[in-house]
Amino acid sequence: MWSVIKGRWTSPGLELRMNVKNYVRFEFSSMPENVSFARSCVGAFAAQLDCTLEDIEEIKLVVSEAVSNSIIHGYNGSTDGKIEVMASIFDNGSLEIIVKDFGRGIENVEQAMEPTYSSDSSRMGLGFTFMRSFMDEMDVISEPGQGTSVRMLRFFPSQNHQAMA
Amino acid sequence: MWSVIKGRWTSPGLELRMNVKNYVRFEFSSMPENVSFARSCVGAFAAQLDCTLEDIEEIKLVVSEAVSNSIIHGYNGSTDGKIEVMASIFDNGSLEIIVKDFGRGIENVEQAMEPTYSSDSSRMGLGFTFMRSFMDEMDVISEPGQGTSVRMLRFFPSQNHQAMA
Amino acid sequence: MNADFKQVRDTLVVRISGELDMLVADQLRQEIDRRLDNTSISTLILNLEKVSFIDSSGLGVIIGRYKKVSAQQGRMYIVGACPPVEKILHFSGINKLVPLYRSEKDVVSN
Amino acid sequence: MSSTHSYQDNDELLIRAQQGDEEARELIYSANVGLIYMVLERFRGTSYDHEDLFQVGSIGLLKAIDKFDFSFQVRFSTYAVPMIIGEIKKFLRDDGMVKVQRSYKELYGKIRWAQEKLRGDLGREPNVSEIAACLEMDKEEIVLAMEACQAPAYIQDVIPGEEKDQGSLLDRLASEENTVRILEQMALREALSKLDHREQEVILRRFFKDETQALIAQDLGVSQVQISRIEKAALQKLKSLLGDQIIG
Ligand SMILES: Nc1ncnc2c1ncn2[C@@H]1O[C@H](COP(=O)(O)OP(=O)(O)OP(=O)(O)O)[C@@H](O)[C@H]1O
Ligand SMILES: Nc1ncnc2c1ncn2[C@@H]1O[C@H](COP(=O)(O)OP(=O)(O)OP(=O)(O)O)[C@@H](O)[C@H]1O
Ligand SMILES: [Mg+2]
Ligand SMILES: [Mg+2]
Repeated sequence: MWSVIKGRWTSPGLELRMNVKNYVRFEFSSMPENVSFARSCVGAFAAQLDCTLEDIEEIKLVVSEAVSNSIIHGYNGSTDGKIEVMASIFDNGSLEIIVKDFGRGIENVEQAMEPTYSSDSSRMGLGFTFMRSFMDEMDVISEPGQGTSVRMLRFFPSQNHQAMA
Repeated sequence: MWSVIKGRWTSPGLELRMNVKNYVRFEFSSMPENVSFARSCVGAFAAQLDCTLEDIEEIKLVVSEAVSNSIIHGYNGSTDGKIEVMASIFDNGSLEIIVKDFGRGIENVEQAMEPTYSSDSSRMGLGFTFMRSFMDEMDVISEPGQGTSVRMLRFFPSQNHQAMA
Repeated sequence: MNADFKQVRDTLVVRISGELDMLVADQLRQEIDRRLDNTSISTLILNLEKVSFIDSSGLGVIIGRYKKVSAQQGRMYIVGACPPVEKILHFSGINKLVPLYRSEKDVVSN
Repeated sequence: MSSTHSYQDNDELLIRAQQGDEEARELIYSANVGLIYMVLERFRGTSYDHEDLFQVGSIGLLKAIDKFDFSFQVRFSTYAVPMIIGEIKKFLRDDGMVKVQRSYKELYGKIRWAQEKLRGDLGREPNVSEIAACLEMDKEEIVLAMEACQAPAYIQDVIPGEEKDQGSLLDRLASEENTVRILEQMALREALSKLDHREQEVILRRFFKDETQALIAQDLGVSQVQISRIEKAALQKLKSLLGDQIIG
């Protein structure tokens, strides 16, 4: 299933870094408790990269936003939805994170991604803006009634890569 | 697939705590880097239980042992095997951890579980002994050529449960 | 994992930091053995102050080095294990073979 | 758009501010300072210092005031929020490293401190959620921060020096003879692996399963004398491999 999604997302730039060095895929229920669990796990996984602690804090932040969105908006707060997270490290040191739910989906993705737009008047509408600010690439694929996938990519040029470049 | 395994393992005592409150399932490749990832994640998940830091250390240890075994023995050190981990918290506060590989399997499970038995002369043969010592229940299901599943259970009576008992 | 080696006469001090699991066990084993094989060492001190985790793979490295050092009539000590690590060392019984001390100084003064 | 916001987009004030009117600049700043708080909300529970983040966020907001262009055709907040986030991001990346590492260390110390304190207060080992509540942190963060073993503090404060010989494995395994036996078994296994198959089988059955030479001979379809010979040769090999201390 993931490979299909990957296929759809493949962009010319992406092909160069398509060699997956390591990956983890996990699945959990849409309980609010799992937000901090999910961000900690992806943080622990990202620690394999040549990155600093604040890079990890940032990764955790974006995972938190995406997973919260799936719980709050995708499943409307119901706790028996399923959320999948896939994190991959590519040969060139980039990290791809995909957060996927099978919930309500987004009608108008472009609007949803606007800073301060929220369908919920009590929220701030900053989630997507954070994801976009802290990651190098972000795409959202959503189908109303089917669910939403957020794919984010961040490039970590390693010390070695830099030296060689 | 997991439910089948659970079915096979169901014991009279287990039925009482069959209500899953929260779960996480994850899958990763048999790379040594992922051992620490796996134990951190299960440790972070277990933090939802009413348990102490020491309990978490023990949980991390048993996950480390089971996942290391899958990599070292199950896949003979090859990094392209797949490992699945499932952790569930039940209503009564018990934690079930299942670590599953699709590797070589174990000929003689009873012998393998003996303290200090190892098929590798440079190892201590303590992995299973640690798992058994730190968890309240442990079962191993293995089929030569098919793989190995280790299921462990630990009961964490919560402060509240204790007070009520 | 990171291992820092320091040799004073025939004493080798290995200061390890990080998590001592299967990921790092082989490398650590090799690095220590290279020194045990190439120089005459009668005392091996493993400083585990900065080790936050150990499992049976790490214990295997320690026991293996103990065997090697004792075969050469040497001695081995572990210093600075933090409580979670110390607990595992006790649990496995390694502390009965390799004495545990708080610090490198404590080994010297004993 | 169903979203309502407590701040206001005041075009006129913005124009005046951009023309150098300090008072208008201040007014527009305070009307939108809520945006900074909104952004900072996301960093709650992280190891960053809020005071610092607020300062940096303010710089972002002021930059947005100065650079906002009506031709963008977006609301001021839509423009300002990414500026604020961008400024904070820059700050974290430029300046964060040492700080965060230090704060991880501090965090570790704090967790240890809270654990000790609660142990005293409660008269038992505190659980993770109690420590988390005490420090206003995520439980998961506590678990992960413990991986940053900061030993010096640990040793002075925590290792009480007493022997903690508890646990079932220890009782079964950790007596000195047992441990030595573990080692011997390891050595023996190593040595056994150097024997040929038939030798291994004879030794294992004779000495580990207590079977008779006659039985083994029958199974293998050879004479008992042959088994005896194999056994003798195998023991000889083992002795030379292991030295005299193990098989006396
Ligand atoms: N997984 C999802 N499923 C359905 N709708 C979503 C999902 N993620 C985002 N949305 C929609 O996109 C909008 C914008 O999301 P964003 O995270 O930017 O803001 P928010 O969640 O509303 O507010 P905040 O993140 O500041 O709490 C949401 O209000 C919601 O309508
Ligand atoms: N997942 C697995 N697949 C195949 N064989 C296994 C698996 N797990 C354990 N075994 C077998 O069981 C034996 C005992 O395992 P155990 O973890 O107790 O000891 P060990 O791994 O050999 O040594 P240590 O854990 O002390 O490093 C192993 O030597 C191996 O032969
Ligand atoms: Mg959101
Ligand atoms: Mg093992």
